[in-house]
Amino acid sequence: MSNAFLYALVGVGLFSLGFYALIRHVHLLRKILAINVMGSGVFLVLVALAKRTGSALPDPVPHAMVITGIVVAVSATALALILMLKLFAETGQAALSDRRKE
Amino acid sequence: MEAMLADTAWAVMLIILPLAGGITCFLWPTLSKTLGLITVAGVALSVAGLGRQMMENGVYRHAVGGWGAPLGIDLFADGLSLLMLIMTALVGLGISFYSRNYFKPQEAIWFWPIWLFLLAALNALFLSADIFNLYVTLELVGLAAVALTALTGHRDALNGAMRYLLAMLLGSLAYLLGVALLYHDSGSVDIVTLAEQVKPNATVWAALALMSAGLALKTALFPLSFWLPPAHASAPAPVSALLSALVVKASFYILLRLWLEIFGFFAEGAATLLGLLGMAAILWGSLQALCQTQVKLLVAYSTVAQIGYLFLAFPLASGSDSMIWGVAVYLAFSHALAKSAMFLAAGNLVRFGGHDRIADLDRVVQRLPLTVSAFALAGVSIMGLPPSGGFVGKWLLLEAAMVQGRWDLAAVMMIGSLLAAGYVFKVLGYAFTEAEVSHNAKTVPASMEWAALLLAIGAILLGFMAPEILSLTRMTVSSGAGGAAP
Amino acid sequence: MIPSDYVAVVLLILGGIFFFSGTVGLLRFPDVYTRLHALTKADNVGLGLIVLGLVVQAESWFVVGKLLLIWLLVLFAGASASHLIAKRALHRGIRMWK
Amino acid sequence: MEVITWLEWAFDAVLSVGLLWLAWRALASPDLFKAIVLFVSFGLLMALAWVRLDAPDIALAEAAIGAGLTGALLLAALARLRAIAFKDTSVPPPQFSKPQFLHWLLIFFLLWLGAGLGYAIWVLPPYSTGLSVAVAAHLDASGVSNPVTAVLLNFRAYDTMLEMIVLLMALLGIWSLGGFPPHTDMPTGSVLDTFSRLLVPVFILVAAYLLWIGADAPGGAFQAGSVLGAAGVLLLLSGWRPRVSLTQWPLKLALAAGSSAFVIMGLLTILYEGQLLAYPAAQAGMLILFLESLATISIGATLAALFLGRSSDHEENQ
Repeated sequence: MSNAFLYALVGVGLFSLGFYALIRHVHLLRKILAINVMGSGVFLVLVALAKRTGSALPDPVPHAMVITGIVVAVSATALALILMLKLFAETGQAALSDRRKE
Repeated sequence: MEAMLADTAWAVMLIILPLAGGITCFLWPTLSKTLGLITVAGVALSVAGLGRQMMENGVYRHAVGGWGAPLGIDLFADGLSLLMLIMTALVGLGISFYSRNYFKPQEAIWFWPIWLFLLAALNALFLSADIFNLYVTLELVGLAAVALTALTGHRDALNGAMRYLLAMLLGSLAYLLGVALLYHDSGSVDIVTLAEQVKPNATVWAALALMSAGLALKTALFPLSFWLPPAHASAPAPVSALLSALVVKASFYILLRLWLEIFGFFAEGAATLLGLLGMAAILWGSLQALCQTQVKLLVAYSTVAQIGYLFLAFPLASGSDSMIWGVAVYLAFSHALAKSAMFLAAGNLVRFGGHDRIADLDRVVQRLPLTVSAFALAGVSIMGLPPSGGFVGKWLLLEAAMVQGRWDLAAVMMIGSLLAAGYVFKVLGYAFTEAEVSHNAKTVPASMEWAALLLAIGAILLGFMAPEILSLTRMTVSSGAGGAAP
Repeated sequence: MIPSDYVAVVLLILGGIFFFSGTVGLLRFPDVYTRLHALTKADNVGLGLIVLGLVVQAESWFVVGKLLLIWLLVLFAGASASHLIAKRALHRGIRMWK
Repeated sequence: MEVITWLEWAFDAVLSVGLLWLAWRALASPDLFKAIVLFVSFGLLMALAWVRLDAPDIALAEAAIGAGLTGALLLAALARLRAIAFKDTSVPPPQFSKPQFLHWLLIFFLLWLGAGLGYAIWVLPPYSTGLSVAVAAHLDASGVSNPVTAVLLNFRAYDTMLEMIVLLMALLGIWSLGGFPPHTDMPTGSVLDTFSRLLVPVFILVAAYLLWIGADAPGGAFQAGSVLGAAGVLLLLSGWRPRVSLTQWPLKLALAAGSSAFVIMGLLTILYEGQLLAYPAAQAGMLILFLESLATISIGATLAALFLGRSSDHEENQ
């Protein structure tokens, strides 16, 4: 039963790891990977703590939430990838440019 | 006929209608223009129907799927959400009327389905009483906003949209982690049940911090507003009007709803922090707007400043009763009308002169009288000059600040209005002068000019109808049925 | 522990050994072709033994059928995937180690 | 049985360390291709973690969508990135954007954030049933016996309706940007053709099985849809392109099938039952199966179209 807290802490670890990589990396593909890792971390927290029902069956509501979350994550990733590719085709580098074209 | 009208579930129509419209526009792109406008008009009628229904029997509650609160999802509409729905419908009508002529054909076939899905998501968000459902609607609003921002495909639009998407996803994940902690602490995701069961312990404080940070990032509160100006300035005009007027208010509304129902009772410290950030946003946003050289960027930074005003409601509300939340929603409503008029007017200037550099506005007053007067009227409301809606909202905030002895808030509000006057007159000043380089101007369709003007007039009229609207906001759960009939 | 459990444990351990040898092959072999060889050979036999170990414990024939289908699909996918990787490696000019 | 629990603890510990290490390696590896491959294996380990947490539904979805399809999208994007760039494949090592002292500030903030969240989780009560009691109480009235499908398709069907719109929205966003730049299709050998020709029927069979079993055991619309999507991706990878006539009406109908089914169901239930998405108790099972089958077709078509990237009418007006 108590491996719920172990996996929940792993989820928090993944969230922080992804947060770090999102801020630090310049290449957009790495930022998209970081967002996916953060998402997996949050889902891990959601489902791990659902195992604390004491009975064999865990709480099904977080499971439904995570399935919805996974599909939202793949939609957002697909949109982010297309934006990265179009940005790369326009500016020649897959990174956010800070200077505004005056 | 009367009975049938009274009991139809108008709130559900508000969600189903734009979804059905969006799907039909996706399937038959050729008739998306007319269908889009008809759907938005239908949504406006449904809001009117819901408003009338709520006038009679007070707060509206609907258990989706018939399962009831903790298990199923509830739709819930009180005075605050009704006001937000009216705001969405009015601004939506103006923007749809404007967009009929703004977009090129191959852009229009994508604009209408995405815009209708965004409208459905906004209505669903303002009606939802379930924090995970709010996450799904927030995600839908965010994805639609990003897709619309990048519609033109220019370099800056893609850059702004990418930065906006990453900021939006980070905010949503922080919010979702907060939902996870709240759910596992009190066993429910329904706002009403949470309000009863939540006690201030470590988990709830962590959830409060995460959700507030995520929503503040999505509302572009000052330090986290790095993504807003490039995204709003580089998007097509009706889209930037949508973003500044509606999308940014959606996450603010969720923060307000969470604070009003769950966190407000024990989070004074966090409220003062939000107030401080709000003050910083007003000053920084206004100063940045003052030194901009392009109209759309100036208006985008003005959004950052005006959002600061909305966040001043948090420290004030924790002191007195919940009337302040009504004032915050009223201020959001007036800002939405004024800011969308400003962005549409800026769109007309860009369409007319091919650029939006303030210095090169070439005698725009004589050649585009309606657009410049729309910009001026909207500026009146942004600045907060009397009779406009902005004035009434800021005056009530000022009054509450003085009653509670918060002179710092009052001072910042005054300075903010002064700076707002500064950047609005900066644009208007150049509108009268003649630019050195005169360029061949393109004609702007009358419907686009009238759309901007009508929204600006709406912002002014809001000031005259202040008593009814403010009494509407008092129709909350506590005031019971029919408390609001004027 | 009824006799079928003993058979299952033996089969599972044997399968584990094959997987272990496949991994050692992956780490020790010098170039991509030999590693592919090690992986597909060892892991498929390892998986076969594990599936047999589970089949012995399965309650209904339906579950047995599904387990064998899993093994068949992995065999099929493993073979095709390693062929494609090897072809792609040759196409990109990665020389064999000798 | 002391050995078993000790063995389980060892497995959980190894899996946790493996997850964190793989995620860190995937995010920090210098070569992008290696990063994506590590990310896909991280997705597979996540599927293992879901199995350990008694969440077979999520394990299915994670393996098919989280690791499989997201990995395919990332690899396709990387290939297109290099096709546009024609630069050599070695991407510059991950240069860090911010100056050095900010680096340590960020690390300190993250450690503080991680510790705070860890403590917030640690103080949670060891036992809390959450909504599982309420779900179990209403399970027989929901028309299905798999609790997760009951929550997804009946108790919180409203979330799933918005979910289908999110998928359609992502596709609209991609098509509105003109789709992915053209990807140079590699000459596919005979092995891949026979592989996909044999495997796609099995995929469709498995998808139908998952859809049908979803009412009583782990499975359901999302898992079946992702298997269908995987079949579509496999076909697209092996060079098959839908005939132009197929990409007009049939594709759009398939894409909008799931969401329009939910919207029409919403309208009908409002008219007859007075509550949005409240199925009449007797036909709940049948209605859920109907909704799920249309959702499966829609999810499969959308995931495959996300991978293809280009919209059909985009080609005409190019």
